[in-house]
Amino acid sequence: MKYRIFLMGLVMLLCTTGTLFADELSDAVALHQESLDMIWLLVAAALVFFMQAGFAMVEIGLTRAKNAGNIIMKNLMDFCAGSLVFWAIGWALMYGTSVKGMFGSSQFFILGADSTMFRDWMFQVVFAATAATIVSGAMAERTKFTAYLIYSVIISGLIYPISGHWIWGGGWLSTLGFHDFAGSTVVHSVGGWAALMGTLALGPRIGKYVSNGKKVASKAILGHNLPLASLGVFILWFGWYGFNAGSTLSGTDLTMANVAVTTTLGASAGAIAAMVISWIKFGKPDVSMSLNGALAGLVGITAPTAVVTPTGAIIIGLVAGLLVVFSVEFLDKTLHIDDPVGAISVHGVCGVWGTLAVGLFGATDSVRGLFYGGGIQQLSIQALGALAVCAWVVVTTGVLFFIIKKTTGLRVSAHEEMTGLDLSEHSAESYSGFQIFTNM
Amino acid sequence: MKYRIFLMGLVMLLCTTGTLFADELSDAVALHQESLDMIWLLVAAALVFFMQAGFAMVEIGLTRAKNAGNIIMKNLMDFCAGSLVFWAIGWALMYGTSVKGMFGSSQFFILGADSTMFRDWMFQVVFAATAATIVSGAMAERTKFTAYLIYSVIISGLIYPISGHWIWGGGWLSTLGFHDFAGSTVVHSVGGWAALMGTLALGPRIGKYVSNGKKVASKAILGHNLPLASLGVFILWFGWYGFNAGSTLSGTDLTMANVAVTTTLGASAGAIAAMVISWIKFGKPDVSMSLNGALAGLVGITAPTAVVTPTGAIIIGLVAGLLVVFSVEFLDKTLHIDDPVGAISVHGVCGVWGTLAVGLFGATDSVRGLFYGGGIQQLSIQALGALAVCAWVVVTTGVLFFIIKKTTGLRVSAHEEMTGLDLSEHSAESYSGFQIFTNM
Amino acid sequence: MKYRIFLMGLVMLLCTTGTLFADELSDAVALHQESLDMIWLLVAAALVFFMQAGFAMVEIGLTRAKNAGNIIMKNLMDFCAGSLVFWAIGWALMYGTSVKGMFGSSQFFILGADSTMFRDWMFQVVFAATAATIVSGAMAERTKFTAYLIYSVIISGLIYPISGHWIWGGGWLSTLGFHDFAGSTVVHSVGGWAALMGTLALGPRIGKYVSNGKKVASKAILGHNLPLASLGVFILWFGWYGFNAGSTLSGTDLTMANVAVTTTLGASAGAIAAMVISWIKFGKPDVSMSLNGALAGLVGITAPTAVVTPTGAIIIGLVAGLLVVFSVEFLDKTLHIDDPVGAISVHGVCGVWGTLAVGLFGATDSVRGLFYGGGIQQLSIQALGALAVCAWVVVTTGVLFFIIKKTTGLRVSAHEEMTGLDLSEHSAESYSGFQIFTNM
Amino acid sequence: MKLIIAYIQPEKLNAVKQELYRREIFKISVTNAMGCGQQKGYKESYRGVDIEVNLLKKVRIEIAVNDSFAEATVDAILVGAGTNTIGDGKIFILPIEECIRIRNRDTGSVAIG
Amino acid sequence: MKLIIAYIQPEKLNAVKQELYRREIFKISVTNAMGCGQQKGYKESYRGVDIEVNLLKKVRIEIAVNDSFAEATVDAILVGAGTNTIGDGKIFILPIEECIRIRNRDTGSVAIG
Amino acid sequence: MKLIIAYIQPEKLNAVKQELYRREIFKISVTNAMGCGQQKGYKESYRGVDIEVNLLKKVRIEIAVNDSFAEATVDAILVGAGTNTIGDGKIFILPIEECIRIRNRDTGSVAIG
Ligand SMILES: Nc1ncnc2c1ncn2[C@@H]1O[C@H](COP(=O)(O)OP(=O)(O)O)[C@@H](O)[C@H]1O
Ligand SMILES: Nc1ncnc2c1ncn2[C@@H]1O[C@H](COP(=O)(O)OP(=O)(O)O)[C@@H](O)[C@H]1O
Ligand SMILES: Nc1ncnc2c1ncn2[C@@H]1O[C@H](COP(=O)(O)OP(=O)(O)O)[C@@H](O)[C@H]1O
Repeated sequence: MKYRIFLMGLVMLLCTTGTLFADELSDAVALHQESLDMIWLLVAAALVFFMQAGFAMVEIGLTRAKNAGNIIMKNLMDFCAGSLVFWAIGWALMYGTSVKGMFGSSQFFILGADSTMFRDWMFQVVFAATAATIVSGAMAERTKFTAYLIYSVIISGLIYPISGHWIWGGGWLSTLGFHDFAGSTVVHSVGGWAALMGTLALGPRIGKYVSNGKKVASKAILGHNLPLASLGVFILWFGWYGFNAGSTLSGTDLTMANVAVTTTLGASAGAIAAMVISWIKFGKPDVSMSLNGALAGLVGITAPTAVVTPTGAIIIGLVAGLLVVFSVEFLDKTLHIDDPVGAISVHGVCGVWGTLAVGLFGATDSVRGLFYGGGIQQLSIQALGALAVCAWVVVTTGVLFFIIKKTTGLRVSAHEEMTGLDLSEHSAESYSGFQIFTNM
Repeated sequence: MKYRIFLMGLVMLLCTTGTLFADELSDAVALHQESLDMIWLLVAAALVFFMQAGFAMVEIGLTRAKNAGNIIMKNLMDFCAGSLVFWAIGWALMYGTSVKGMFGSSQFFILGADSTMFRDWMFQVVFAATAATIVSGAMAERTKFTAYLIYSVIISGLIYPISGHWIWGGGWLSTLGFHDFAGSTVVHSVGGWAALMGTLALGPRIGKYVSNGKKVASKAILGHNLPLASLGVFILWFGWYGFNAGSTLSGTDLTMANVAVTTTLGASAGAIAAMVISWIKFGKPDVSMSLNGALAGLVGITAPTAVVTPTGAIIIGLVAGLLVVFSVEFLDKTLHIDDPVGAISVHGVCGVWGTLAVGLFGATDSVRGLFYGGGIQQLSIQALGALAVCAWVVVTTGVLFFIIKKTTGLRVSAHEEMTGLDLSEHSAESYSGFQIFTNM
Repeated sequence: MKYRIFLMGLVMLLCTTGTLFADELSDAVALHQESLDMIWLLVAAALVFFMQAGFAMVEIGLTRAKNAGNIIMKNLMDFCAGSLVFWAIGWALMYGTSVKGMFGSSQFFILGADSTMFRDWMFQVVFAATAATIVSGAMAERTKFTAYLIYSVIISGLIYPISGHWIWGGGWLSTLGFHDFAGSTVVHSVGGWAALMGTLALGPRIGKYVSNGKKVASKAILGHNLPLASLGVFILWFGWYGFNAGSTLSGTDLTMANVAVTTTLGASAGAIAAMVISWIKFGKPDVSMSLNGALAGLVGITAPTAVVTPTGAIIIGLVAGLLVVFSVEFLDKTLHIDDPVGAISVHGVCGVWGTLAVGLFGATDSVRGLFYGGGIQQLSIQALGALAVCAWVVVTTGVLFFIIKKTTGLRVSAHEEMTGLDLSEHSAESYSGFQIFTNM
Repeated sequence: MKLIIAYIQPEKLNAVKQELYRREIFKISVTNAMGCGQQKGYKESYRGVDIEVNLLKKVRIEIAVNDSFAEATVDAILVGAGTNTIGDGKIFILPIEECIRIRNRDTGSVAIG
Repeated sequence: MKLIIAYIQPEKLNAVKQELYRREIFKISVTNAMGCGQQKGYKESYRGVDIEVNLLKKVRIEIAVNDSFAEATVDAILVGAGTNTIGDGKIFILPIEECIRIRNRDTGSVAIG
Repeated sequence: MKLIIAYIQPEKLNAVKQELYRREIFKISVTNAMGCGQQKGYKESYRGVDIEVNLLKKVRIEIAVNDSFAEATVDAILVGAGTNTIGDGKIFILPIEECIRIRNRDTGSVAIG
């Protein structure tokens, strides 16, 4: 009996300490899981935040010196105002309890957030700001600063979160199986189409299109600081590793390596394609086009990044680089739409391309594209999503810019534009002391 | 008996393999804990290191072209010299065995460091360098380079570590319950007050204050490169995610998400407040003030970042943005203290504000502020800490600058100042070939 | 019997649940191990990618305004083309199955890659691009763009991977015990020697060496944008934390802290040494030399970073800073080799120095240098490796540049050089509107 | 021969060039200048401090012409740069004693065009 | 009418402007220039290589005045820019044959002021 | 006294300076200019859109000399800047009525050198 009790005791002890020990251990392991997600998402969020600097530098570099300070203010303020409004309502509309798959409706002011929700808000707010900041480039050098503040708040707080809800917030498009890994549509197309509507509402910069009797000639208005523009592109590319790889949303989803590789190859292919095409078409490898090509490749690979092979990524990038050159030319020379930095082509056109590319090059079990034996099923869903978001943005921003135009006004006066927005909107000079020819 | 032995054996085996297995597992889990801390702190340290670039760009951008090279040298060298002196004595004074809570006294040359201590030194050295680099901005465009080297070494090696010991090194203020999460006081106030003393010792730049008979008029001396200044602010903001969120000092402290969110909202609110106030006061939204506002919000949220709610963070940021505009104006127009980049206002004034804000908006169990039902207990400790550090820095740097003035000299000659420090101190030109009006 | 069965059952149960539980747990722990490696390497890879921006800014800043756009194109395209070629063959030659320790021979197009291989490719591609981009700086302001594209593809795709295989791919040097932790030889020397051969093949820029009768005088051709150059150095330093600390290749190798510390101290010491020497030699602390000094320190510490003490790191950095000043002077004034940014001295000379320093300052059990009681064993292996790689690169790039010279041509015409490569190679202007004196 | 110096608003340079082309005057030199005239300047403000900017950006044109072309040149500038507003600028006419084309050392009237 | 051209040290521009204002001369044009005179330049060094900088930064002033104002203008420049040191600069006086105000096509003495 | 104004190719500035030194003419002022002459400009393209650049970068030289030095100065410029190609530039000679050295108020021929 003694012996039995001893045996039982031994087994008991074993169980208890084992369990105790295992409990501690499994608690630690669970915490590590959360920590890995946390670290990964926060680092990624910081990288995506840094893309604001990239956008600012690209836009400054590709426009004229007399508007640089205004561009700084726009890029700073769309993030600042955008983050407050995304805190107040944007997050709630995007990720709150879904109302029929159309928009979220809870968690305003992210009330009651725990560390997980704080983490997710942090990662999402930097995406929301990106969508708003894209518009800035296309409307550069002639938009009223107050008008800019108004529409950028509305894009970050209303327009972006609602279509975002459809795709990432559990809304109707996600239910259909629409796949947009890191936001070719959610972020870039939204920005691109808003940029298109804004540019249409604004009209071209003075001196951009000159009519010699019957023919309208498109004139080049040179960017004033290519080194800054290139720095901006490098910063954007750098940040894109957070943008895409961070969109695994988990620190233990090892496909993040896949994502990083396809992102790298897509961007590289985009830059090369744009350079080659510009070389063929214009006789010389164009600097700013090649920079745009890298961005085009990045935007294109953003949606399919997690579901394509390296080869797929390269093809997607090449097409994006090609598209961006033709699109920039078509918008400028044929449609006479004046987009100083090429935002509509880079983010709108290549955003759609990336979205469709999922349906063409998807190579995983769950997302299989046309070229990988998946039929046109996925492709049609992708097309539907791209279209729906396009329609949503075109209509809402159309109304938005119309109202702004009729109320506060959207565009500065011709004199203010000629003087430059730095002086007219901020009574500042960006390069005090430098001798700059301002006759253009 | 056989049976018993068999049973015993079985249990034994179970124990042994279980333990063995558990040992391996728990070793792995322990290593992961260390690795998470390690990765988090090293990434954060790299981000904080990058803030050196931010400080350099802000200071370059907000001063004149003729001094840009000198500013580069100062910002490079305060880190380089600072890191060597922080290796030799700074770390020891800050984190060595405490002598009556006043200063540390061991681990000079971080002798015998293991990977944990290497990690912590790495994270701390970038903070020490930040404190020193703040001073550079306020004293820009007129300080002798040798004098700069001397005082920046002494700040990183002596002054910063000792007050740092009080708060972060287990010294007397930490014993009292003083809370400064990421360094509003430890880093920013120290930099800010040293900047104030330096500016007082130096006097204003030539041409900054012009006396027309009896009234002294304050003249604007324009910064020459706002795009670089804005890039600097974006870099600083980016690095601040390492500065604040890294200050959890642990990769598994999930409050890092909370920190990232309040940091974002505080900075945004600061920029908005500064823009709005400058708009109201000066008629136009001022670019460089808005940039300062973002930094003010960041400095303000640095101490309370981990213990406040998002709403608290926004209020703290708004007040910081407001404070920075009024403070810059007050220093310039009333006190005639010439601080080219606004370092005293951003880091000194808003550093104190952030420190006090802990006592007002603290919303956790351990740190509860006045507005969250915590009485004035915490607030008084915060005030005491802010005051003590201010007194320490004012006295020590006061003596330091006095000695420098009497020995090597603190300021370049009027002719050197007019020529610019690039030529006079480094016989270099920063923008060779560019036509720059240098008559100011 | 009942009792026995009960006991057996109990033990069984214990075994099963324990095992089950342990299985889940150990799976989780294994995943965490992989995730830590993954996160660490991807973050490090992103940081190293960002060094491309650093190289671009340094090279732009230290050359003339009329070539800035060309430099942008080179730095963008060497990464883009390099990443495609490293995908196609570079990786395979470097890390594929070794053919007698000379080169790899499998995994072309990284076919069949899993997440681990994707991760490793990502981390390695950014290193390959670094080697290529180094050459760009030394050959700046006079190289044909097409020639540049050709040779940078061949360096990234062939020359770099093969010598890389010897050291990091399991090749003959690694078998001998050659230690190059993060690439002083693998990356920097390769870049540096290729730069030397390129510069020799090209000849100096027009106006660099002027012959007054019999004596050849070396003329300074000033860089046009020191602020950008300094930004580049800060970016490089920032990225170097990924370059060196990431080279632990594991997120749980805690020596990464050691690496970060020695990297910091080495760089700091390098900058200080270069500043002091330039001060002594030229009478003033030279800005661009001090910047070079920081880079020299970084290159020097790259090989030994994981095996030296902080004190060792400081000495290595000091010597590197000293070497870079003397080397720049010697190349320029004695050999009349025109290296606009000092790439040969920084990467070639200090790369060799860093490689040898392993054999002098190595302080671990496995790598013990001369000064730490290890005899000359390690030192000789290091010397052999440095020599072998030098020979390999000098011969292959020598042939390469010779062929390019005879076919497409390596250098632009004198007229194109005087006009500037921006106009002649890209018909673009980098600073449109700015008044720039271009008579040099 | 005359040297015609004109200060005009920077944004009028293109218009002036076009008017000159119409009158078949193809030679012109341009520099960046800062001017102070009846146009009173404006107030910038930087960090809350007012800056009185009374040196405004102008473009300085120099055209050397034979006497017979002087009137047409002046006319082209007047048409191209004139907007009837303060700040339009000024034209000064100076005598030239000699003109030499560096390329072929032509001198006088033949060199100027 | 005279065209008064002066090269002065950049940092003296404000002083010269003030002296001109005092004498009620409000019109002035300024350009950036590089000059080489008795002031011998200085040595910069860049990466250890000496650069002999003998083109120093100067400011070039142009003031067109009626003959009666010429003396006052020269005096203002002398007072504003003179420091008795090498490098102070030079004043050149050239004849103007005609002056036209673009805005209203006024000519001659009335246009110059 | 004469004011010699020359527009030359930017890259010829050093050569011109050397030729001037040889002839012991040490005083010279230089400005950045844009010129339009027989050299027809070139086509840049930016983002696929052609830009006709017909204002080319030139350097503008001003040298004030005593009458006896005028020929040597012109000769120096011709030798230093001449390459027999279009775009070489022009020299204009204007009369100077007075010259004053700011430093010591010297006037006339003695001031110019
Ligand atoms: N007397 C003068 N001397 C030199 N420059 C002058 C003179 N008068 C005018 N200018 C130049 O012409 C520019 C335009 O003159 P302003 O008086 O503003 O024009 P307007 O007479 O059409 O109002 C000035 O900014 C200045 O550069
Ligand atoms: N003969 C001249 N021709 C053209 N510019 C001159 C002449 N003499 C002087 N200058 C200009 O005036 C500036 C000052 O001349 P400098 O001889 O240095 O002054 P100072 O005679 O007071 O010593 C020179 O840098 C140059 O720009
Ligand atoms: N009549 C003129 N008036 C003003 N500037 C002129 C005139 N002719 C030539 N220039 C200046 O001289 C430069 C060279 O003139 P250009 O006709 O190209 O030289 P070349 O006669 O040697 O071919 C022009 O770019 C312009 O700046």
